[in-house]
Amino acid sequence: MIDTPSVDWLALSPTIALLGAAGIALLSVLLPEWMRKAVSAIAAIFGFGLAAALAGWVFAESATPELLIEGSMVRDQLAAMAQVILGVTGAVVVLASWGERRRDNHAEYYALLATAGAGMVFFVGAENLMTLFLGLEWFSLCLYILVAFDNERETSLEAGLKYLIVGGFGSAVLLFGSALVYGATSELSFSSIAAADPSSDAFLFAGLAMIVAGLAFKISAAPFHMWTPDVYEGSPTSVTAFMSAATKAAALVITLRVLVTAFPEQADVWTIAVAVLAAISLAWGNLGALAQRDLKRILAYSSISHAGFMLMAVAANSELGGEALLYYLIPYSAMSVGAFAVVAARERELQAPVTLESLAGFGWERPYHGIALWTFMLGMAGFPLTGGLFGKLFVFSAAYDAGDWWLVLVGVTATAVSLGYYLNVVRWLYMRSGAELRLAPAGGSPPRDSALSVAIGAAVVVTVGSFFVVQPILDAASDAASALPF
Amino acid sequence: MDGPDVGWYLIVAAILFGIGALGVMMRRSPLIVLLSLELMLNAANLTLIAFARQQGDLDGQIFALAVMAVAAAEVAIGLGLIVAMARRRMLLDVDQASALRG
Amino acid sequence: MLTTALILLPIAGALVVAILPLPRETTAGLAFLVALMEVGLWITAATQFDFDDGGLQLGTSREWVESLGISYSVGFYGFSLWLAGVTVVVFAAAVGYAVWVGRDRSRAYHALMLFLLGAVVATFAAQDLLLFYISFEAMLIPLYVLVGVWGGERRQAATVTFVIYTMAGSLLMLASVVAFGVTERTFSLTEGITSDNVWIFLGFAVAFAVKAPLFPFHGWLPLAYREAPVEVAAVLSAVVSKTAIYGFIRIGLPSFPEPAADLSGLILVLACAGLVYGSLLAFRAPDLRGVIAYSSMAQMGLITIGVFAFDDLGLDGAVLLSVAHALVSASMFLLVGMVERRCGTSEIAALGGTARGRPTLATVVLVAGMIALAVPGSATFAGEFLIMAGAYDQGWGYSVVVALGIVLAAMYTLRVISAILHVKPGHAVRDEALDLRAGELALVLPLLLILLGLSVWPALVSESAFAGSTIAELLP
Amino acid sequence: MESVLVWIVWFVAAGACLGTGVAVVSMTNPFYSALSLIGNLASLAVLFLLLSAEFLAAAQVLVYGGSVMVMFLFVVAYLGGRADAPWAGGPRLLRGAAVVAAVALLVEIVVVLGLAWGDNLTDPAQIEASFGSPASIGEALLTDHLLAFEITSIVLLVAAVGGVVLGTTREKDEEVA
Amino acid sequence: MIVGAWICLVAPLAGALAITLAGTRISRTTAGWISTLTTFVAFAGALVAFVGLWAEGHGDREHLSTAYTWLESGDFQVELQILLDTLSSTMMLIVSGVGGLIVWYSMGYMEGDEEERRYFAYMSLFVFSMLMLVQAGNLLLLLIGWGLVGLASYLLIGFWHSKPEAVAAAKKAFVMNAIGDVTLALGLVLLIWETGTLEYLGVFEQVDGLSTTTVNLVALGLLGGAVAKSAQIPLHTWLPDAMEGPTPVSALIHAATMVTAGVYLLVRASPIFEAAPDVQALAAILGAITLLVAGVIALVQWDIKRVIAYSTMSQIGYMFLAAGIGAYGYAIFHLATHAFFKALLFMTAGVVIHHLGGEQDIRKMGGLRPLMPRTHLAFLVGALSLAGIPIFSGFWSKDGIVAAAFASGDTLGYTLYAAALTGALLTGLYTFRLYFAVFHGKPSELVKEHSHDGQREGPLSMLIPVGVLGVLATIGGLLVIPGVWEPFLHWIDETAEPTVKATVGQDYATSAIAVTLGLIGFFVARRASAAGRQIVTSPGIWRVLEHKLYFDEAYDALFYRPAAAISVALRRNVEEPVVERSLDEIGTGTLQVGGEVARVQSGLLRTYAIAIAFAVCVLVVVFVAVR
Repeated sequence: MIDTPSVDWLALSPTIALLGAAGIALLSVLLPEWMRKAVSAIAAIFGFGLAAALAGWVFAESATPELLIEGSMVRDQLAAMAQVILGVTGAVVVLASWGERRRDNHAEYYALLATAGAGMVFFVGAENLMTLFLGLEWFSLCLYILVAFDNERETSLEAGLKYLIVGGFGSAVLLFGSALVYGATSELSFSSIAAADPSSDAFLFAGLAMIVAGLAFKISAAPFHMWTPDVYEGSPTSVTAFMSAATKAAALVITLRVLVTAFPEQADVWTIAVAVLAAISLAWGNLGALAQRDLKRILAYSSISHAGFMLMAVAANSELGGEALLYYLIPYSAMSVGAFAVVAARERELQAPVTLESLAGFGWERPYHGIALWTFMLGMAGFPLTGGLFGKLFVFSAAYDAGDWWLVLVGVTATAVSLGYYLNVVRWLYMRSGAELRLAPAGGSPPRDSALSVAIGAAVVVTVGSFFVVQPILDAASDAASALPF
Repeated sequence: MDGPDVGWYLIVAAILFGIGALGVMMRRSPLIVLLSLELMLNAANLTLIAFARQQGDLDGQIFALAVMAVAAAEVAIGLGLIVAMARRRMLLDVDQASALRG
Repeated sequence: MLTTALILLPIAGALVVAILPLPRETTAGLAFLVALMEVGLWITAATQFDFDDGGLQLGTSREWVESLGISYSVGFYGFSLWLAGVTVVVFAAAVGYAVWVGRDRSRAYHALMLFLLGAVVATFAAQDLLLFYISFEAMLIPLYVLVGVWGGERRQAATVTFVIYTMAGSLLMLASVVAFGVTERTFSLTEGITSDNVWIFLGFAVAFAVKAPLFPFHGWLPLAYREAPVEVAAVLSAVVSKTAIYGFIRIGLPSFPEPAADLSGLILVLACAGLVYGSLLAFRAPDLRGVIAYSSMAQMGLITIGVFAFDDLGLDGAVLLSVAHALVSASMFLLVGMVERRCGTSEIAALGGTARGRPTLATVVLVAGMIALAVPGSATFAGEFLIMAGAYDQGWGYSVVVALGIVLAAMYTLRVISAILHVKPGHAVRDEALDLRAGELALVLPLLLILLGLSVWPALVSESAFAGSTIAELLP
Repeated sequence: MESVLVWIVWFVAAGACLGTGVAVVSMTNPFYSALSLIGNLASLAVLFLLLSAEFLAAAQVLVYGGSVMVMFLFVVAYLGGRADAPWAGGPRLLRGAAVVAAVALLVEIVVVLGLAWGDNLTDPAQIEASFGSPASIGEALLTDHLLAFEITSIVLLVAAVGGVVLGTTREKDEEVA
Repeated sequence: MIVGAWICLVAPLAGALAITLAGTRISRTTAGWISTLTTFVAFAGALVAFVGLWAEGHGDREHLSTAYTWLESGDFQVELQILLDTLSSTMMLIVSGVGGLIVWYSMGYMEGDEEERRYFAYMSLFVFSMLMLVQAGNLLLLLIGWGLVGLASYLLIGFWHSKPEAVAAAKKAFVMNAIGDVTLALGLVLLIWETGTLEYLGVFEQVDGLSTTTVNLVALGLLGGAVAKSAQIPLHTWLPDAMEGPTPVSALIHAATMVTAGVYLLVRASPIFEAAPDVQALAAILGAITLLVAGVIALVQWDIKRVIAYSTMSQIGYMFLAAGIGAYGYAIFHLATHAFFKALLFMTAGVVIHHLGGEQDIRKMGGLRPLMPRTHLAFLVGALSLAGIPIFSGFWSKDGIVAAAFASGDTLGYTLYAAALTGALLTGLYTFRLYFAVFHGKPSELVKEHSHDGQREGPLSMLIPVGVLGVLATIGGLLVIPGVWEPFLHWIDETAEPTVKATVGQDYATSAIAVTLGLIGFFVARRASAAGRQIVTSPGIWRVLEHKLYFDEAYDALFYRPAAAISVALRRNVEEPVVERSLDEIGTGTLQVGGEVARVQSGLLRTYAIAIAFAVCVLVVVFVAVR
């Protein structure tokens, strides 16, 4: 008889919780139409919440990393912490999605969101090249659909097509790289790859290069980022929020894990490569954002630059770098989701894409949203009273500690450039009168959307809170980073 | 092993990968781009299987099997998208899908 | 505790003002009350402060990020307490002015002003590099909006230029903070850790040079000072610029003794250049604000010379002049605001004889102007004299430049005074414009009275700035 | 003797594989492209067989060549004339860049292969007869790669939902002409 | 005694503050009385101090009284302290006494001016500052007084602020004085570093230990301050312009007190100057040059006050000369008598101007003697005193200086002697040119116009001070009769021991020559006046002199215009294009790059794939190459 391996259900519990939630959401199709949206949304939010809670439990239980199911995945605090971030992000995105004006397919939407979340939650715990690829495709396929979900809107479809094709191209590269690494080491598991005596350096390095490229694609690091602005702009805004925060978080964590666990011997090569990617992302993202008028595109370019910042932490290849990355992810996810949520609010009010011009006077009309967006912009620029400051500080510290002082300077310059557009948003919010608004708001007062307000509030709380409560987060990040063999 | 060395298979796979990549980069019909993507994935599959043979290790074959499923899923979604685009009376031409830019 | 209260009171006040949906006048009044309470709190702090003790006092320290050695650590030295004192006074006057002119969007405005006050005080109290950086940066947030929303016609250009310029400087400082913290494994300033890395020092120096500003980092200055609401310009030139001086004294000298000494020549030359350059431009600036703006730049150059004289005289003079200049510059800007309200412009050519037939305005302008040009016997003179004496230690040439600066100051200040007090009435001056009202006088007069008091007894500041001779430890 | 036979089969299969690959990319009509891909898949299956991957060869033909490509052909047929798109076109620079990029990619991989040739590509491992058999694959799927197996099913489910969501028609936008 | 000195210092300040704070609540006259009375209180205080000092024994007449520490930094500290000694008590008497008379006189002169209160506040401020200057117990306090008198002078010159010339003159005076202030300050800086103190006594004790260079530099700094304050060449151009102020101001500040502060400094700091003999000689030379140049220029001036102003410069030149050769007693003596007769001259000129409704041009005057007999008499006393005619005070003080120059010997001494004697001739010439032009000859239209009124020559408040000063100018010189009775000199000698002393014979011989020259001047002037022509007849020389030897033009071309031009050039060529625009350019440049970046983002899917393919290629190549 075949001995099926024992399954560590605790480690899988966040994934399963989300899959369960997705199942319930999907099954709500069977319910009367008026209930579908509520049931599926509630299922999704509970799924994400439960996943986060379970991940917290896993975190508490996993002081030492453990390989599970024949080395397919790992249960450690790194994965658990990333899962907590992903779970909370997902829950907030569900809240932000509630007010999307969509006539039907609610059940499918939330089910896909939960499934994508499940994929990411699984992905960050991947421990071999196959689960890595499958996890990646798992949530990517969900996202392809979600991006094109507003299929009555051409831009949404266009974004979906672009994401699918370019994403497929990227996956193929990642896959080919994995194949080459497999060929060189005859191993799939990360730790075995590190331990193996590679039969061929050429394969190993070429494969590593392709894996880095494939992951950089998901992180949307330049020059693999070009899909990002288009897809972010075209997607439904809440999906964009999810992608910008969760996808990036998952991809960065797994990048760190792959590089550190599987390729420690090649560190002197990939650290430089990642540092260069970081520098290019910083330059490209910030410069590109300067020329944008559409707020979602601005945020898309900004997310590219943030990818650069976080890659700086990866490039440090140190525990400090790991801590910095994990810390950075928290305020970044909050700010990113929050900013897109505010965009969604304005978008729903105006029934039109949100450009800088359409923000004129917004800060005075809707003080709550205005202050929130202000907070997020300042946070992304690394101003104090937001976690963005500490994120940058830690990332710079890690880079400096690793000897990449030049990268710190690039980061500093990039931040200075980034002020050009972050502050520009604030400028439009407060320093232009609403009379300059070229689009008349669709209705009188905006639709009340308390779910969205809660989402924005949560994002603000995390953004500001992570400034004051640094040490606990850092302790957790430190535990998580120590799961990797630095 | 009889016949050519594994290296020759790999060369075929590499060429196939290149042809697929060229297709993605050259063709304007999304359908053909999708097919080209399949070519690339198949090239990767061939690589995996060749290595599996070389090392006498089944993992590569299992990987390839999973990739087949993924490829199928990708095609399904891609086709769904293309149909949806067609319904919206959008031109099926990737060069025309450039409303999002800048 | 008191220090923390000094920092938190205005910030709490800002929150209250922002959140409570009070009518406009009530909001403004509340903000003014908070600003006055802050003054009271400072006085309490000063009474508890032992000015003969050179060490850190009223200190509080609490771990913040233990693993990196970051802490919330605040406290005052003699000189920083004085700087904080002048800050709260100037802010009280500035907020009072805003109340007087009735700024619109009162809640937002006053919340931002109070927040700014908290940030400036925090900057002067910070005893941790990162805390210093945070408060240094936090000042920019309200300033950006204050200038951008309530400023003059070109406010948006002004505010963008200002913030990007200063941020570029402070980001370099962030890089330096990181480098320092990572190298030394702590961000604390109280542990007496020094670094001999010139590059790290340069990061700080550039940030401070932009903030001060020193030549040639003053690109933001003309626009910002011209376009900001006057009370914000007052705060900007009076106290915000002094954070750079605090930075030089508290961080530049003690933490980087060797680099500071190595680069002192460069900084002194830049400061001298700024002094002469600013004075010359002030001499021909076409508007009142331009004159005050460039004169501020000149004065900041002068103060910097004092700091980098590396001796008792220079440092004491720098602190004394910082305090005095803060008061002078705030009064001058507020007066300009009052003149602008009457004439609608600050073009000197159009303002002739504004003070004619308005004796109160004339007297106040005259007194402020005379102190501004450092007439011997004034507090500004005492500061400048000490700086001049201190600078001699670094080379007689610096003293001569200081002397030149004093002569030029006489030239440009007299030009302004003559413009307002004398000359034929300009086209913007209307006969029906009133003399200074009691309310306006009540804002400027305290500043001037403090200045006169300091003129009678400048030793109050100069001897207690670095009493107990921690100065020896500060000096390289 | 047997070896020569294998060589010949290999040559034919590899040639067909590359030929159909080129055809996929170069055909104007997506219908022919899809047919070429089926040929490609079949020739690949032959190569798989040569590499002792019997189960995969079968799966390739049945699952891939059979069901997936049939679905593809259905869609092409459904779209009819709308499926035709200009061959390539676009800016000349773009075309040139595409060719250069593809060639570069190809050359690189070949160079890497060349570099690795001496390392381990000439001396394959000895394998048992059951290598690649359905039984061995099945066992691996249920033991070492249980997780991968399960995930594959989820991925396929997602694809199904996606197809439904994207293909759903709303009342207002009806049929393609 | 010392209390008297403090009262003397504080009383005028109290007056100034009282007037300022009271504002419009008090009448103009009250303001005038407050000012006058507080000044006389100061005089009383000075008198108390003087008498107290007088009563002290020889050699004990030096008292330092400290109020509190004004400025402190490290080991360096400056106290608010006054030094009461023979020199300062003399100065206190002169300043507060003459000051009190002039302030009193102002009450009549300024009657009816709109802003009288402001005027009296400024006057009191001035008296306070001047007393601070002379009473200061250390050099920094002296510098403060120095600066404050400059301030008061600025305020008072520009008092009539509707006159653009007055405002310009005030600014000029202030800036020139500021130059002097900073050179003085630089000298002090040097002293701080070399001696660690600024207290007179402490500094003087250590002077011997300093290097020659240091002492020379310090002395130069002090001399710079003195030259500027006392309107000596080359920093003299502000004084004639300062005559735009009200006449009593000219009398008090620009004749009797402030302008002589330089002399006071030279005497006060005599130990320093003695240690730097070259600089001291320079002071004497500058004095000599100034007395000649000013005397010559005075010959061509039309403005009654300007003539007197140039004469002031010239007389201060004498004092500088005296201080420069070490005849400190005579320097201060001349300072005192000059305060009397020059104040008298200004005040009588003021009476004339007042009478003629503000006219100052002597070409429009003439024949005033019958109309204003008492004024004429007072003016004549002043003129005779100025010209050094015996009995009158100027005779005793000036001739002593000239004789001392001879006594100092060597080439320099004889040259100075010659210059001083030439100056005596010039003095006679310009003094009587003025006298004849104003009081003799035919009454002009203007005079006739104003003579119809038939009113008195002026209010009592104007005439009494004039009378008092007239008496002082007449008999004030009797305090020093060479060889007979020299109490004044002995008094001053206690503080500043002279380094040169003329013999009685030299004294009287010199007097004979000087008086002769003065009389020659008188007769030449009378003849010229009678003939209706000027003393200077060459039009070329006239033009040069009229332009005051082109000093103003030269300074304008050398300093003011270059500074203004540099300022404008900096703004046009550096500030706007480089500093301000560089940021814009960086900004636009960055934005342009951003635009390019966005352009690459063409929206074409294939571009994206190609970018990825290339990037992968590069990565692979690099990785494989460096593996």
